[in-house]
Order: sequence, then structure tokens, then C-alpha cells
Amino acid sequence: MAALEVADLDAGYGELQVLEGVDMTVEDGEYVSIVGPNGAGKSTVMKSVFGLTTVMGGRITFDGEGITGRRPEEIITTGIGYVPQNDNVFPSLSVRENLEMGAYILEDVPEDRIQRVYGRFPILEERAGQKAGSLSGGQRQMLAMGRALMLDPELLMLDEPSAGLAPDLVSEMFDRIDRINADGTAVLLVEQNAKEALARCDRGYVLVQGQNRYEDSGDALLSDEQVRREFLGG
Amino acid sequence: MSTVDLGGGISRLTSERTVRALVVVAAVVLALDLVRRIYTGSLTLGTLGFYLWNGIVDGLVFGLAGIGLSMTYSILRFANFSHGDLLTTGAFSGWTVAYLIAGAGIADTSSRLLLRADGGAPPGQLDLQILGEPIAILAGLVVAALLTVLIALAIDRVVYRPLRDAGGIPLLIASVGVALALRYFIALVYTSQNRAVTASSPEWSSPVFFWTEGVNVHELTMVVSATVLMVGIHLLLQYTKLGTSMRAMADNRDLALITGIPTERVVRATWMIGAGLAGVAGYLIVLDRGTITINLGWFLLLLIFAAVILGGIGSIYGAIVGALIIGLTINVSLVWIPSDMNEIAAFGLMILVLLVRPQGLFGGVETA
Amino acid sequence: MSEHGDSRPQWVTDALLIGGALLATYAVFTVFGLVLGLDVNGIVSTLQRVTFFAAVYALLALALNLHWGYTGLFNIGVAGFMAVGVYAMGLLSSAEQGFGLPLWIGVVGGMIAAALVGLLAALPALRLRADYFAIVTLGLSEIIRRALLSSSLREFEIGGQSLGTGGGSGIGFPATEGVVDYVLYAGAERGGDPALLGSLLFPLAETVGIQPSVVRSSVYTALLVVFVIAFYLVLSRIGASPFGRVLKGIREDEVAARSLGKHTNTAKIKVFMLGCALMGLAGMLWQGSRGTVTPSQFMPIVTFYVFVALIVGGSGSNAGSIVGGLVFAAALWEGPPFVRRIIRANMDVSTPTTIYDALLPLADLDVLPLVGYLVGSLDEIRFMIVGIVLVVLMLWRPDGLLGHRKEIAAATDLSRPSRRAGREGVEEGGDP
Amino acid sequence: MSETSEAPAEQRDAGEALLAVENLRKTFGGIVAVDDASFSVERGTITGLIGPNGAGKSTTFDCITGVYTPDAGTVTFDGEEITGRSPPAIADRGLVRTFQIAREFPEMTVLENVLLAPKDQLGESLWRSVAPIARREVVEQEEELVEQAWETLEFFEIDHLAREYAGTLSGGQRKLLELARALQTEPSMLLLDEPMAGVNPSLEKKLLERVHDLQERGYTFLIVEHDMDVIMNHCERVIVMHQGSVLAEGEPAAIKEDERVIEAYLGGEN
Repeated sequence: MAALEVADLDAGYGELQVLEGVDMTVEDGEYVSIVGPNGAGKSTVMKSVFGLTTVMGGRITFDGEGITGRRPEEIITTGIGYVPQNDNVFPSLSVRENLEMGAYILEDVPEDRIQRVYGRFPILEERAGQKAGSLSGGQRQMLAMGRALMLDPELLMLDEPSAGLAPDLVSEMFDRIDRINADGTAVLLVEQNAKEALARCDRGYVLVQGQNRYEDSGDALLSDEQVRREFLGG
Repeated sequence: MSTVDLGGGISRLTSERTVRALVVVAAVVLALDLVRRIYTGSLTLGTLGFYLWNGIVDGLVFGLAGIGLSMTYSILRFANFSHGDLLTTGAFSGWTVAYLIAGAGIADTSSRLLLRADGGAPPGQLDLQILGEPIAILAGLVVAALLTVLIALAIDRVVYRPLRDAGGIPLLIASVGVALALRYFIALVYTSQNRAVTASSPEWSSPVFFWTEGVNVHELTMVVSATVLMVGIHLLLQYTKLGTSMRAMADNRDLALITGIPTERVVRATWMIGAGLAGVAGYLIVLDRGTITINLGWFLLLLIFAAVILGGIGSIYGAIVGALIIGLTINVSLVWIPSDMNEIAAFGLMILVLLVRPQGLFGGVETA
Repeated sequence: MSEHGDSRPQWVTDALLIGGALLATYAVFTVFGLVLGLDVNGIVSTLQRVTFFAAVYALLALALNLHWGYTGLFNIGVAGFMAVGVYAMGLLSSAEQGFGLPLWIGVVGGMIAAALVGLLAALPALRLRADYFAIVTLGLSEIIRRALLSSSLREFEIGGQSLGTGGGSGIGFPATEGVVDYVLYAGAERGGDPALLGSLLFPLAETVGIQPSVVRSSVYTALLVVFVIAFYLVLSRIGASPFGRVLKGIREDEVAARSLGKHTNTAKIKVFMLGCALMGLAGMLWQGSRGTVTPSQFMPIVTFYVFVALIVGGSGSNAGSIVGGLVFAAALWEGPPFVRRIIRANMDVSTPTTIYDALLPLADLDVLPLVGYLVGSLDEIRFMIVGIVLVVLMLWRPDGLLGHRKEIAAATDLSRPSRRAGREGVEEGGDP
Repeated sequence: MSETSEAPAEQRDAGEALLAVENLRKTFGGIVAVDDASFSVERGTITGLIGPNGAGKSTTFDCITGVYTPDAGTVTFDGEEITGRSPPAIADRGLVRTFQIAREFPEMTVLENVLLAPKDQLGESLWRSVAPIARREVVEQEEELVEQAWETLEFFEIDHLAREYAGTLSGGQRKLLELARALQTEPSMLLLDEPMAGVNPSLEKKLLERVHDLQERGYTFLIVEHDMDVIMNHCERVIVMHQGSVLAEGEPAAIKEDERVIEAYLGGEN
């Protein structure tokens, strides 16, 4: 059974419908990318899973449990971690405090998990006492991921983690995502950097105008001329 | 989407710079004049010391009150015009308890319950001062905090919670309504009579207080209590999970929500801390002044706003620093201007800050 | 919505609404008066008072509506601008404390002064966010009040002319109410021989038992009503014009208005100054009517009264502002004292000094002392009700009772001019 | 290949740069949103401005239209430097924009929205709006404006919505309204920020037809758009931004084949 299953989802904001009949699955431990032209509704898929949009139809289940229309604070307890694209750290809190907030719903601060995040992103340990607002773009992305990892999620949803990063940092970022996935966490990735995302994932979806147009293994999508055309117009 | 340049480009930048330069020049001129006055002897060091001490006393109490205003602004995102009346609530509830305890066997029941609404036994007869009735005054302090918290939570439940997403202006207007309803409810119960409720403060002379013969013990109590509470708030905000989550929510409410921070619980904590401090501030102001009136908090509200805006609304440390500056301004300005104009100086300073540096000295947050 | 352009003109609808509300109010107060056993003079006097307060609050609410309802400028310093108007008039026209100029110069000067203080506030403050703008205007109104209260401005000299605000004891000047003497008495001498309108009204009033002082007040109140109509006409014209459209654009989305080439800063300054001048004028007609004024008449609470009046009626609507002024004056201002009088006249109530003394007899099921106490605390209860009304409106009807901000801003009928001739019976708008 | 902005203002032949942006730079805190961007838009063309998310397109728009003052660089419009002028001053010059998320005036009717826009309205002066004598001129002009507004609404085929409040329109209708409104200012150039976002296909077709009609009437367009079909099929020239700078500039066919552009869109190491 798939960990995350999105079936025939219609969703949007207020009265504006963005997604039309989107179907999508993420298996346990799988690495899935969603790519597509700007404005295709990629981020909206994630926001819908996390209860941040108006769901107009369809069904979302996680580990067999229906989570359609649940509130974000409930969904976070089911084992889904979410890193939004922008404003994803608390700027006036220190790096360590940001991580602690990631584990807010736990009784105590899980020191071992903080250490594990530090192990994954050593720069965060170096900057532990520094305010998150003073970090560079790449460091912020790491901190945001680290915060989402504090609850040890089964599925980590990342919204354009490479946006705004210098090119040399982009592949480093993808390497880190690979490692997170290799350690057993399923990853759902929304990326505008389609090449990199498709090259690394197990499976990919191409979303165009709110509908999933293609679904295949990453490599197959990458070599598909049709898909290429979707990005620069037909 | 984006911030907007309303003033229109370059001309605004230069005018802003001009104003800033003028402010600096004015500050330098005043400082030089102060030195001149001391040098020529038209202002004694003792008088200046007196002004400075009063400035610190006022500043600390404004700061105590300002913390709550700043917190509600940054976490609930509106300018709370009923904050002043939380001070009043604390003052009346706290002193009622202090009077009730200290007046046992001395004053009539109705006087004790209604804080001398009938003009009963004067506080001197009860020896209601900090050294005479320390237990009663301490009990009053605790009740001032607790009852103000309860009332603030009740108001939040009934008024502010349904308006959580209504935006800054409807909330502001509602808070004006709350201010009126609360203040005049107190007036209905206690009457709007201005009256004395504490006995005059003992003096304490010590070489530490070189500028004065003796220091007013009630003022000293205020300074100590305010300092202790401020340090306490600092520790709470910096070193506890609750405090961190409050700062997180002030930073980014949406992110707090998706991180799993229970935002409603944080809002409750905000009211508890903000209202508790406001209640204590109101109570302590009465300890110093000796008299109580239903307009106590309302008349201070603008000064508290001035302090909070000066420091950068939303910043708690800014509120404390801003409050000290306002406290010092309304006292030290007496060197130059008559005493019935000093609050004008403070409001003028507030308006100037809003015009030159709307984000205040310590940054702060954005709302509506 | 498609009836909009075709139904009867806005002002007719408004006049019917306001007239209806006024008649209903008069009916209620007349019944109150009869219950109390008032004579004709008493009832007329009561209606005059209600109308007076309805008119002044309507004037202020109309001026504030220009700022808040039309343009979205959150001005909570109304009391301060009123004070500037009245004191400037006082300083210009007072013989003892001012220049002793004719009253009309004082009135014009007061409006100009209020507008200039408005300019002073508007120039830098217009780029502030609404909540900061509110605090600045409130701060300014308190600065003005405290300055007027200050002993240092009690007396001063300009060019050998001795002037003064009089500090806490205030300033005296020719009462604006005195203008009615020009049409009532020969030589404009109050209490002199009736002349002009006076020779018509006084005998008429006498036959039904109305005293001359009530006649005089009523004539002044009628003058205020004329001002309300004038404010309404001017402001409605502004609203229904391209300028009003720009104001609405500022309220709705200033960035968009600017991107269309609208110089919103200029428009905001103009409209702020005009509104302040009108607030100054309303202040003179109200607080200046008795010929003496003190700073305590300009407490910030006055601003909030005006806000309640405006919000009750519905910001954005001129008719709503007037009805709001009427409802405020009748229900919250003049109504409660009337209720008190009725209770006191019909029940044998004492007024205990404290709520303790009022509650204690409840143990013996005696509610009269409590009623007496509540009746005696009417002012406090009134303030509480004002507060609760504000809260309830924000919770349930944030747009006010008649509220809508959707009056059309255009100087002409909006149906298509070239089709207007053959419009009769043709479906509007949806032409194929 | 790019047109230089040194072209004298008198020179008004087609192919002359109507809008020239040179070395534009804008930073927010430490983040560089626009980094030394230069491009120009020729009079009478429909030019597309594309680029991946975060390429700096919207910030460039904001710098051109005066919402932001750029940190460095110049914006020249119709031979006159307009860098750092206020938005209304720039709109007065004939350079008018629409917004990514349509900014209609929600509590004004569609007709009022459109009526707000025309320049030089007599009744925008306070005294004229009140004074009885001047009022007649105002009303006369207003009649003309109303006629003109109806024509425009008809042109955009939203005249049946004229009396609806703009806040009740659909996203696509708002986009049309915004374009209609911008046209009423009689601009010489329009900057459209994602005009097709949230617009359904039939409306989109209508919008594009309108744009072409307008181009024939002499208007110049600069369009930021995500929909590649729109850009590639309807623009004469395309400017590609990437990481704050101009990556490529040219005709759609050439842009489509440009490896750097493909890299920028699909990503990859470079």
C-alpha cells in the first residue's frame, strides 16, 4: 500500500481552482519528483496534502488514513514533514531554537534528533547560536529541512529547495536530499530544476495546468521530447 | 505583494535625512544646554538627579505595561486600545484585596469591598504602606495580576477570538469598545470618584542615594518589582519552550501553524503574560501615586504607546528601552518646559519617531 | 444590482430614510414626554435637544465619513481638530482674550486653522499604516488638548495684542448661537423687541405655550439642520464625482490607483484638510454655541462617540452618517436621561451611594435600591453601552446597520449615454 | 543586437527603443533580485519577458514602474529618463502596468473601475467636483467618459458585468477588467504581469485577440508570462531573465533553440 495517495484531487484557493483531478502516489521510502512549468500547480499539491488549500474534490490518504481537509497541526502528527518554499525559518530565533520548534509537539527536546540533524548538516551545529535570519539562502534551506526532520517523518515534502541557490550549492542540496531518502525517508519534491530532480528521483510526475500529464521513471521523463516541449511551449 | 513607496522617491529620502539631521542637532543642543545650566548653576545636580530617578521609575513602569502591549501587537497583530484599562483593572482589583486585608477590623465592609467608594476609613488609618502592611500589599499584587489575566482571557474568548482573522482595524475598533465597556464597568462598581488608597511612603536614607536626602520606598519597590519581572520575562522568552514558541509566532504565524505550534495556546499565554504585567503595572502606579481613578490606564495608554512605538512595536526589549526614554523625556524635559507640557514632549517624540523611523529603534513587526 | 441607475435619485431615497428615522425618533420622545406629563413647551424643548445632538453628531460623522468611509484614512483625532476650530474662532473673535474680530471671520479662520493643522498632520503621516496613522492622530489631538490646558498659553501677547486660551477655565467669545438673534430680535439684541422671523415665531409659540428661549434654541437647531443638509450636499457631490472615485480608489487599493496615474498623495492631503475644516466647523457650531469652551470638552472620548455614530450608520454612506448621528443622539445620548426621568417619576427609588448598598437589599428581594443605583449611574452605563455597541458591531455588522461602502462614485447617470434615449423597456447592460 | 537607449527622443520610427532598461540592480537585504539587467523594448512590438521563478521579472517590473527605486541603473521611456519617479508620474508619461494578482477595486462596480482610469479628468479637482458652475463641465466630460468606458467594456466583452462589483468577478474577468482599465489611461505602452494566470482558455484567447488588436492600433506591450505557448506564439521578441540578469534576447524561434535557455528552465549544472 502506498504511503501517500492522492486521488482525483481538485483543489485551489478560495474560489480559484488550481488542481484538476490530480492522481499521485508515494510509496514507502520512495523518492518522487513533481516537475512542470511555472504556475502548473506543483506547490498546490503539497499545500493540499498539508491542509493549506481548499479541497474541492478527491481524496488524500496517508498510511491508509484519510487526511483530506485535516488541519496542518493534525497532519504533522501523522508523519508528514513539510518545508515550504519561502519564509521557512523563524528569522529571530537561533538555529537551535528553530530545530527545537520543529519538535514542539514532543514533550521534551529530543537531543538525539538535534544531534542527528547536526550530523546531517554540520554547518547548523557551527551556527547553532546564531539567529536564523542571519543565515545564507542555502543554510536556511538546510535549517528548514532540519526542522522538518526533527519529528522523524515518514514522508518529507520539499517545495523547491533549490530556488535561489547558487549553482554550485544546488547539486550539494540534491546530494543531501538523496542521503535523507537513502536513510529511509520517503521524499516528495517539487522542483523547477527539472533535470536535476528527474535525474535523481525514482519516479516523476509532470504537472501542466493543474493536471498530471505524464508519470514515469525519472530517466524516462528526462529523455522524453514531449516533456521537454512542455517547458518551452509547443 | 510588495511594499510601496508612498512618499514618492527621492524627495522623501532627502526630507527624511533632513529630519534626522535636525533631530541629532536638537539633541546635541539640548545636551550642551544641560551642561551649561549645570555649569552656571541654574540647574543643580540634585535636581537633575531627581529628574533622572523619576524618569527611571516612570520608565520602568511604562516598560512593564508596554511589554504586554508590544506582545499583543506582535502575536495578535493589532494595536490594543484596551490595554490601558487592563492597568486600571489590575489597580482596582489588587488594591481592593490589599484594602480588604489591611482594613480588617478597621474599615466597614462596604469600604473594604469597594475600595473606599463610600469614602470610608482613609488609608493612613490602615497604615496601608509597604512597611506597614507588607502582606496585604503583596497579596494585592498577586491578585492584581491574576484577576487581570482572567478578565483578559475572558475578553479574548468573547471578543478577539471571533475576530482573529478580521484584520488590524476591526480589532482596533473592537478594542476601543472593550476599553470603554471595561472602564465604565469598573466605574459602575467602584464609582468614578478619585480617591486615596495608600498611605504615604516611608523614606529611606542611605549614602547610596547621593542626590537625595532619602528615597521613597514605594518607588524603590516599583523599581525592584519591575526589574525582577522584566528579567523574569526575559528568561521566559529566551529559555523556555513557551517563550520560544511565542517568539516564533511573532516571527511567522503561518510557519508556526505548519510547524505544529498550538497557536491558540500561544495566544492565551500572550494574554496571560501581557495582562498580568499590565495588572501589576497598574497596581504599582497606585502604590507610588497613592490615589486611584478609573482613568488611570486610559490616561497612560498614549504614553505606553509612545514607549512601545519608540522601541519598535512588537519588540519587547524595544518596549523597555522606549519606556525608559519616554520616562526620562517627561521628567528631564522639565528642565526646559513647564510641567503641564511634558507629556506633549513625549507625544511629540512619539510622532517624530513614527515619521522618521516608523520601525522604531529595535525593528519590530509589521501588521495591517 | 441592475436597478441602480434607474431607480429614484439617491438623495430622495436618503431623504425618505432620514426623514422616516427622524419622525420615528420624534414619536418615541413625544410618547416619553407624554408619559412624563410634559407640556408642549417641555416636549418641544426635548425634541429640540435631540435634534441638536443628532445634528452635531451627524455633522461630525459626515466629516469623518469623508476621511474614513470614503478615503480609508483612520483619523481618531476628531476632537483635536474640533478644538483647533473652536479655539481659533475664539482667539479671533473674543474681545477679552482675542482680537475681537467679527464672528464670521472667526468661523472662517477656525476652519482654515483646522485645515492647516490637518495639513501639518497629513503631510508626513499619510504614508503611515492605518494603525500608526490612528495613533498619530490621537496623539496630535491630545497634544492640542494639553497645550490648550497648559498654563503657559493661558495668556500671551502677539504684536501688543493680549491673547490667551485661558488654560483650564477656557475661553469666552461671542456665542455662535447668537447668530439667530439677527433674525429674531430688532438690533440683534437678545430679549429685545421681536423682529423679522421673531415677530412671526414668538407670538405663534406663545399661543401654544412655548417659551421664547426654546424658540431661540429651536431656530439655532434649525440652522444646524441646514448645515447638515449643506454638508450632505457637498459631500455627496464630492462622493459622486471623479474626485470621489479617486478617493474610493485610494480606499480600495492605493497601489493600483497610483499605477493608473492617480496622484493619491495630493488627493489624500486635500481630502484630509477638507475633512478637518468641516470638523472644525462642526466644533464651532456645537461647542461654540454657548460662547465659552474649555479643553475638557475635547477629550478623546468625543472622537469615539463620532466613530460610534459613523459605524452605527455605516461608513461610506452619507445618509448612514446622518442616521448614525440621529441614532447615537437619540438612543445613547438623550434617551437614557429620559428613561431615568421616567423611572424616577414613576418609582419611588432612592439612590444608594455604592453598589454595595444597592445589592445588600437584594437579600430581602428588594430590587428598588439596585434600580436606583443603576439609574443614578446612568453616565457610566451609557459609556459601557457605547463600548458594547462598538464591539457588537465589529462582531456582527462591521459595515454598520445601513452600512455599505458601495455608493456609486460618478457625476452622471452610468447607463450608456448613446443608448439612453431608447432605454425604456430595454434590458439594461446585457445588450447582445 | 539590442537597441541602445542613446537613440534621440525625436526619432520615432518603428524599431526604435520605446523602453530601455540599463544595468538595473535591486537588492533586498542581502538578496540580489535584479543584477545588472539591461534590455530594451521596441515601439509597436509585443515583447515577452520570461524566466524561471525568482529570475527577477516582477522586481524588474516594479523598478520600471516606480514601485521600487532601483539601487543602480537607469530606466528610459520614450527618450526620457524615469528612474526613481513615482508610479503616478510614470503612468502619466504613458507607461502603465497590470499586476500579477489582479488589483481591482473590489467595492466599486466594473464600470467605476474603468471610469477611474482616464487621465486629466476635470472632476478630479476638488473644487470642480463641488462648485455648481464648474460642475457642468465635469458632467459633460463624465458623459463622454461613460460612453468611452462602455465602449471599452464592450471591446473586452465584459459590458454585461458593468454594474457588478469588481470583487465578485472571476479571476479571468478581473484580468480583463485590469487590462480594460489600464487602456483607459491612454498609455503608449502596457506592462502586463502574467495576464493569463488564472484565465480559462476561451478567455485567454479573447485576451490575446485584444492584445493583437491593440498592437495594431499602435500600442507597445511587455508581457511577463509563464505560459510558454503564449510567449512563443504571440511575441515578436523574447527576453529571458535568469538569476536577476538577462540571459538571452531574441526571436521566439531562436530562444526555443537556445541551449542556455533550456538549461535555465530544465536546470542542470553549468
